[in-house]
Amino acid sequence: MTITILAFGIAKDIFGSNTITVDLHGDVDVACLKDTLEDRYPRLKQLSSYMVAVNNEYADNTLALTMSDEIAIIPPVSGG
Amino acid sequence: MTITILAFGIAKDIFGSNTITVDLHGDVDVACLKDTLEDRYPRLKQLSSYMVAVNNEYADNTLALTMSDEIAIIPPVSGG
Amino acid sequence: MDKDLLRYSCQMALPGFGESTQRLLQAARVLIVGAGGLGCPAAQYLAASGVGTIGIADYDVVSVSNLHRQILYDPDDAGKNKAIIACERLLRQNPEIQLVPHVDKITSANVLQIIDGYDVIVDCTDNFDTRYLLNDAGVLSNKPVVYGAIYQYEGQVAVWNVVNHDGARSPNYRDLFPKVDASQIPNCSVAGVIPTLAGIIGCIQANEVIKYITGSLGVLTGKVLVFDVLSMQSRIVKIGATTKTSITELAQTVDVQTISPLALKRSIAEVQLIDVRTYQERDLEDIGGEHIPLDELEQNLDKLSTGKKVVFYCATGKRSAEAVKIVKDKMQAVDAFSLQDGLAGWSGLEEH
Amino acid sequence: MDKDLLRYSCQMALPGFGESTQRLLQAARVLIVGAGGLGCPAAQYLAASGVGTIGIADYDVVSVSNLHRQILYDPDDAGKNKAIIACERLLRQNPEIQLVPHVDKITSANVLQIIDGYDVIVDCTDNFDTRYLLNDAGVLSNKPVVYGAIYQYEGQVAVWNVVNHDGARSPNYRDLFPKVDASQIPNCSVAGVIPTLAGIIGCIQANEVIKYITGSLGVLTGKVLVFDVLSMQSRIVKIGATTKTSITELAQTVDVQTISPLALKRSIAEVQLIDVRTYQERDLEDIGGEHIPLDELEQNLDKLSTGKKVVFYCATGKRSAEAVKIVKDKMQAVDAFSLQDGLAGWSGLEEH
Repeated sequence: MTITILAFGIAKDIFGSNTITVDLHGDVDVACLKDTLEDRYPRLKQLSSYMVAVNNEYADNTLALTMSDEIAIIPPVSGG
Repeated sequence: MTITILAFGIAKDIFGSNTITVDLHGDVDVACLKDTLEDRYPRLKQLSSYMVAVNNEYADNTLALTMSDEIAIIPPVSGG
Repeated sequence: MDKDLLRYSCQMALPGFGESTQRLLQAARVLIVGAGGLGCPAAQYLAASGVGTIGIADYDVVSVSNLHRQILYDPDDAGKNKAIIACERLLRQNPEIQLVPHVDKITSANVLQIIDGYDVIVDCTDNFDTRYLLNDAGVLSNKPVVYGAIYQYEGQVAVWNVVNHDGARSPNYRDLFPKVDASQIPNCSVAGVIPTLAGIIGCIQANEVIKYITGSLGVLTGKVLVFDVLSMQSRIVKIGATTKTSITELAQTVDVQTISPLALKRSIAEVQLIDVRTYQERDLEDIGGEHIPLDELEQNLDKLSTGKKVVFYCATGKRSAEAVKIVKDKMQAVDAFSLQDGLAGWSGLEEH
Repeated sequence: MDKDLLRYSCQMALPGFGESTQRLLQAARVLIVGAGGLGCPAAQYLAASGVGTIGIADYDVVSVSNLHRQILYDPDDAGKNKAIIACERLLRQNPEIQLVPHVDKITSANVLQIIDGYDVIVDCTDNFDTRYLLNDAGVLSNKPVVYGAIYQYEGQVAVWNVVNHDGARSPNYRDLFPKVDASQIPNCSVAGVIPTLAGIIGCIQANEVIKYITGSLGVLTGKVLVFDVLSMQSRIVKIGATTKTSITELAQTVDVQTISPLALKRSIAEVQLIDVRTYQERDLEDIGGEHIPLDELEQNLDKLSTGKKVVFYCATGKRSAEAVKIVKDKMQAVDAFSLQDGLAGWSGLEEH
């Protein structure tokens, strides 16, 4: 399954783009998405935490994903 | 056909609510919607102009409406 | 990096925003019309970001009842011209830029000349007449107008009259609202406004000015942003790529004669006094005179005296100014005045 | 209406916002932590709207390179404490309210005592340590925290730890981000920030404070607003009604050793001096020593001396303190210090 991801904050730099697509296999849930992304972009894992928002709701690891979901990666931001 | 209208600015005062529903008969387009609203709320006509936005696009009088459309009445605003 | 750019190093660190981008801001000339709730924050951030020349136009004076949202002024400034005070304050904040106050009321007679020296017009005004005047002058002079307007908890922002890639012009204010009956839309002093909305919308206007000058993507052309600060929901309504209007001349602005509360008090026995408020408002309190609600005035022009001054009044001076305009248009023989600041000004008089 | 409420008449004209609502603002005590890009506009609008007691906490000094977004300060203020200058300026804007500067650095040792006198905490800080500290202190003290943060063209706003109707607490910062490796996220001086974003987000924070205090609908609890000022798209991400965290104690903040400009001057020949600013800043001016930008420090820890004191410096002492923390965490053998007030403090010394 191919899904499109919107990037925010430092995730834009890490992905090198505002949007990327990933192919997911097996159990297609948020945990699987995070593993796939962190494999491809090790700097994402180094953030320690970042938010996965699915259809504008905070998603925990067990949430199943479908192709029509709007998925955003929103990392923490420190500036003031 | 019953449609729901979101009100902005002075239209909230004119309608007495943030949302209203109206029943439309005959040619169900923006012109028909405006006539129906202006009949029910004469103060709306007195504004001289207001924007009808359908699915977040400016709609002119000839646009046909369907029940699933998101319709907003956005009047002019003068404050600064 | 030049020493004089140290101040801007944190914005020049942005991707795609280097020294040459900062130089675009330094070379830009921006006119802010209206130094009120929108103009104060817009001017503050454009000055801070290093726009080289900022004109601030406002003929009005600082009023205590506007200090809740006009954050460049102190109570000590009450009664002083807003454009002058704003320029003084912002010059202290950024002595490296030019700040130019314009203290004359903007009219159809002077608008083209005033905007001639600027690249971008920022519409921070508080009335429809000046909004249409700036819009039309922007179209006739081929300059973009960064529009902002507020009402209670809601604001609107758009950038009008930008030249598209194909050479055509993007929509302007008249695409959205061809004309407005100003008497039907209450202003901030009647309907109220939350000060933080003015701050948010004024900052968004400054943000669009910076985006336009620096050639950034995402400028609000061909669309209007509608922002609600109660729900924090915003929506962008698409208008289309190209204007459908054809603006070929400026509407003549009408010069409304006003009378101060003190002058009215002294001459009240010799004038025809007319309350143009609604029946409900009239029921609550009045300062005498006849009662002709504004929306019935045109049917009652024969009641106006041509032998003595006619003074209209309402709550704030806004609807009474509309009444004077109607009379000037339909009954030139009548010498009509609007009570300045309306009942609000009149009660201020009573207190002193 | 009382004469003292004239200033607020335009917000009291709002539907549902009368004299009793204004009195709620007058009685409120709000602590703004961080008087920088977010704190300046937030404090400005809370002062203007009549919040009765406003505390402003910042141990840092005004720096020229932050003036592009910290709109309460003039270049003449460089080197002076930000909390004190901000309070002075806002007291002139609204002499009817109390403004209380807090100049000590907020730590795990003093945070509970400092926030004790306030009803609402506004998180306008620029680093993760203080964000977590304020969040946890808010939870332990049962006070809401109005959070704002910015990065380049993007901002976030939320209201943490509000008591719901059922008595449970709404989510807090650790629901969103349980922990963060701060070294992975660049701050504003490295990544850059557009000043108007700071204005928009700071005003939105002030707006949420007003909504919370006045009991308005639509407070951003259980959700976070994410705002992009390039596209002007905003989204509200729902987090849930109730927190899933269990915060029972404060994380201990790391105590950073500092050295005064005078002490450095006397011992400069005997220490290893390291500039941690960016290449752009280094190009402009320096006070000698080696140059290792903060974001390259972890890859260069082997360059640090274990035989003599290591003194880091930057523009204001902030990034050099981060450098000391990194060293304390990864290379305990190094005796690391941060130059107090950075280059600003050093040039103060030269002038005297």
